[in-house]
Amino acid sequence: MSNPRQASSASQTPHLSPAELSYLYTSLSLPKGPIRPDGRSPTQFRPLTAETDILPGTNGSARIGFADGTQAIVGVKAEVEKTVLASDILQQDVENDLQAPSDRRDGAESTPSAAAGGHGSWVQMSIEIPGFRDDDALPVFLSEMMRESLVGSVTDAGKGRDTEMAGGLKGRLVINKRWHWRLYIDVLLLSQPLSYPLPLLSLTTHLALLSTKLPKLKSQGEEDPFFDDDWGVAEHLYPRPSPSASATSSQIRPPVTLLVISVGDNVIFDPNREEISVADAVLAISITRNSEGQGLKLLSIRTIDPPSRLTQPGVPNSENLSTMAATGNSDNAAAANPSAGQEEVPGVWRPRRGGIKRSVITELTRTVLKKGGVGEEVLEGLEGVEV
Amino acid sequence: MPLETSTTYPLTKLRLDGRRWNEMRVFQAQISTNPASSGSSYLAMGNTSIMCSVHGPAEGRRGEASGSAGSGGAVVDVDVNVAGFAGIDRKRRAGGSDRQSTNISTILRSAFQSHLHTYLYPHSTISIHVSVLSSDGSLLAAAINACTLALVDAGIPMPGLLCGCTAGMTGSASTPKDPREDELDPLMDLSLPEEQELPYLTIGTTTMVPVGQNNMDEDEEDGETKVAVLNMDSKVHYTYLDSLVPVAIDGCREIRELMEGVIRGSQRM
Amino acid sequence: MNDRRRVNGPPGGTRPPVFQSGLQSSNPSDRPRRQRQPAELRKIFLKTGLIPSASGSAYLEFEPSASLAANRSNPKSMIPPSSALKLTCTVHGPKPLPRSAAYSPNLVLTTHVKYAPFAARRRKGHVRDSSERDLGVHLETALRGAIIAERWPKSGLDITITILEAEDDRWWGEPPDSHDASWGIMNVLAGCITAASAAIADARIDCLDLVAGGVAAITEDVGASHSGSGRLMLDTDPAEHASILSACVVAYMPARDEITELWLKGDSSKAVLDDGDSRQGHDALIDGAVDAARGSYSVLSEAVKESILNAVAHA
Amino acid sequence: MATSLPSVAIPGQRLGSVAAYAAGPGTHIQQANIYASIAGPVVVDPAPPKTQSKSTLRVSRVIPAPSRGTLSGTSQKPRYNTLPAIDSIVLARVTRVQKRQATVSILVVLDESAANSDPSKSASDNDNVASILTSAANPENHSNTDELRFQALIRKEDVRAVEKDRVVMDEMFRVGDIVRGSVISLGDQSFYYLTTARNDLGVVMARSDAGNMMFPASWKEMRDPVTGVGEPRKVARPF
Repeated sequence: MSNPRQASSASQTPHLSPAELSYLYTSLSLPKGPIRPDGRSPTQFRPLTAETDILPGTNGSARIGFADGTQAIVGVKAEVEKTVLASDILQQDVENDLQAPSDRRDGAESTPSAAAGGHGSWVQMSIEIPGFRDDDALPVFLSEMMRESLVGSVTDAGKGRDTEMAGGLKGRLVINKRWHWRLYIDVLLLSQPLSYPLPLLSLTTHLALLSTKLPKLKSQGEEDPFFDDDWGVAEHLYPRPSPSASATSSQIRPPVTLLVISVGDNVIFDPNREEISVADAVLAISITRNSEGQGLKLLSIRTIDPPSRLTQPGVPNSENLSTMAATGNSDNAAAANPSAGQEEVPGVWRPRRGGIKRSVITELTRTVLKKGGVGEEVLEGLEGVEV
Repeated sequence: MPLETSTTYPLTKLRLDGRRWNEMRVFQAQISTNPASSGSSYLAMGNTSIMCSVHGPAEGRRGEASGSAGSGGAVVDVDVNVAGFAGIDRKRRAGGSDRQSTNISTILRSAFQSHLHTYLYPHSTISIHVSVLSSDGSLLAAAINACTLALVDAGIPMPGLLCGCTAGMTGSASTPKDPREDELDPLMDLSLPEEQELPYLTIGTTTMVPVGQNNMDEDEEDGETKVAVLNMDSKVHYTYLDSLVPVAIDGCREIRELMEGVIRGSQRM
Repeated sequence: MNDRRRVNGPPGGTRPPVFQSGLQSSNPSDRPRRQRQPAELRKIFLKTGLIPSASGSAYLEFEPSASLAANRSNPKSMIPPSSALKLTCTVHGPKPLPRSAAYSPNLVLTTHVKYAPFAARRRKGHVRDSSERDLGVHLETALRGAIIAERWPKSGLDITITILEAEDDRWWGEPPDSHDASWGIMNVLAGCITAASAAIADARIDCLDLVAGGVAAITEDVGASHSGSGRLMLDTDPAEHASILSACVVAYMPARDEITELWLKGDSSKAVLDDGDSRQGHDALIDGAVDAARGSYSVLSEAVKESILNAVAHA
Repeated sequence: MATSLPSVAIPGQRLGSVAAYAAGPGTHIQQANIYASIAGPVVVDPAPPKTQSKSTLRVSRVIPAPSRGTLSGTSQKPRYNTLPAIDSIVLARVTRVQKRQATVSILVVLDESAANSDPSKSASDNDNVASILTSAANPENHSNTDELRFQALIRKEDVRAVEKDRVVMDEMFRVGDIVRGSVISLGDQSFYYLTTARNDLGVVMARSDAGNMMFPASWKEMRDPVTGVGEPRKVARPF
């Protein structure tokens, strides 16, 4: 199994020789556009099959499989839970005494408490990857990354439109002041990941959440909640646009997280395992549709440690120990420490060092966010999936 | 008060989900579901659904290979993972596996270790990964069936299909069976509420595929059936075993026919 | 996950009781306000080489915000003043990898970030929780880009950070659970990065450059008349801002002008920039975080230089 | 040229261009410039005369000792571990002797620069070598810190240069001996490989069965000064 020490890196250290890495890097960093090993264009995604609502025992579920056989299944379960405030009694006083410190943007909400706004901890995410423990760095990092954009996507401009989604996912989970839904998102990867599993998991989670239904509430106001037994009238967690609404008003959808790498001056989307192993920089960018319907909104960016930093360096001929056995002692010391001695030699693989230039980050996000860019393409593709 | 089989069955002669005593739930199965593995299957018995993938026979890890060098055959490695969303309530656990999945994987490992022709693959490992997506009773039986299908898909030789089924009694069956007025019926293929209420057992049987001169001899088939797995965690008076075991074996036979249909119907055959 | 090996304290918060009389005096105007300029950073105390048993170590402390310092010396309400980051970092190694580990041509970095149980308002357990593990991964990413790992084959480096006092996520006078976004963790990460870089330099591990952490955020003013008035602030103390829309941490290497770690979250689209500034919100935010990192770099480089000069003088 | 050099450098500080200097340890090259990669004093090693090479710029890992003689500061000076590299001379303690190999754990990597230059100003980071060795050779002191030290192997064929096939490991090393060896390979995941196949390499310190520190008697024998009993060893030539 994989070495847990290196598991936090973008995936396991690739088993490619320095020569292979160098070849791959050169072809991916060609100035006229990269040549990818599988012939895709830089922004093209791998083909996948998707289905939703596959598990009757869950509130929502989805399965996505890549052609290479990596499959992910996401099941969403919701439980009703009592809203526990850190101090219930104090809460009352605070509400009376403080004239609602205007720390909420919309003045309509008078009580700035979890009871109204929802709490990020109500969404729990756990990722199971074969060969990893639950608390290994990779699953923890992945779930924090996806959860962060899920709870963070507050579509505040709910003016006149879906008021139900006004507080984002968090707000949707509020039943009343004392009760809320708790959402468990369990992600199951069916085989060891062949590439960094982030896009797969994110897309699957997206579809599962879209298909998630909550039973229809029959109680009103601050009553203890009870629900309609008829699953047929259950409501979607992410409400569907009513047929009467104009076609332009698109449905509010969960965010997606895209994986972008930069190699040389090129920007490459949805890298496979080999491509990510020569990346200069790896970014995970979470986006969602802007609440105004058009355009995209950036939710979060995270750098991911590129596995290229852990690769084995190639040795240029000029420094090959076996060809200079006759030379003196001090030269050998320099050769054993080649990074001090030489500038990068073309065609010889060096583990990537250093970070990302700011211009590269700008370019990466621009490619995702621009009109007609990759982000829109992905979201449109997902909207094509029948849920 | 929740409905219970032990109270409603004597009145209606129907189970809670409307089945008769010897009726199985809807059986659905598919093989070659995951191209990344050597063999894979998806199996649903009612609301119990399982995905299973097989890797290997492949070179075992260094430590294991040396340990099993004496046996000279392949090592079967089973890993059972019950998804958090599989049950009615979401299962929370602190990493790793729980008692139920460890138990199932132990039974599966010993069953398939002796069932497969492991001697054909010395110093290698056959690893089976079982993911329980939805659990609604007869989990062990369904896991046996899913593993068999995935192993067939992986092309690993075995003497016959290993099929599992559960059987239970419609009451607690704690007193000796009274042959004159016996109001308890055996049940085939239990669902989760029934499992929680009633005593039940799980049986896995295998039937040698007739070869040679017996090939055409249809009647001989039953004579070749062997019980490979028998697991029972609940308490029942021994006199009722007589009625439980045949029902479970009947279920296994039924499932075997269904599974043969699945294998024949798949495109790879 | 429960820690069963130790006798644990109460699971809830460890806040002292707040009495009615104390509460009455607290009104929203007591909320601490930022008295620094938007681009002005808090002072940082950083010293290396304090832990003799480690091969490298550093201690870092943020100056408490001015308003809070005043509040502390002359308390007007019972609401506890906000905290300021204090953390220690130790570096152990390079040392041999454990026998079970595979051959590595590079230095294998392991990062542990742990809150002391008393570091935050809410007691932290002894077992690392997911946010601590998450911080560890962020820190590892930030440092691995700076370290010249191929000079240390077959060896491992353990970086352990203990957070003695964590940054608050919000003003403590606000009703509990009013915010749940953990903005304080981003300041903590920036501090971790700066301190770890100093400790690595102290341990004489080859680095491309010192790497400094910086935070910038887009905040909305208290009582903003109209929405869409997000202002870019550097080194935000979450207690001083009623509403933080988005925040960003970077790990930045000034000599190469490169970012090794970037973590941005929240809605950065509402940033109001100067006229003629055509950058998008998130770009401005990243640039702001880089400026903040430049500021902490000046402290970092002085601290490293000072420790060297001290060593030379005492040798 | 030398005036532009700072006296101490911090990582990421530009020191000079590759046109003027060659990059030594503690530096790295970025876009034709030499940058410091560790914090420490900047040292220029002049090029050997009558060669074409440039002087080498390096950042020292160690603080230079002041004018010789003052021992006050040295004892508390921190030690910075240097990794064993190929050809570096190490001192190691024998932890296990098998038929084909001896396992040792590396205590000290001797600084090459110090070894080559005149010993009076041995400003190596290992100047408390003596104390390390005496404590290590002390049987009570065999702590379980071996996990924290680099492990190495001396294979049977690497013990001595002559009569390799007649080597009996038990007559070469005993557990607890201190051996001076030279690294021949970084080895595999767990072990470095050492050789003692030179006159100046081999056992430098050992205790006899009686527990007394022995002195070298010949290239293959050490003797107990109290009992007078000799024990076979692959002995390093004393300086």
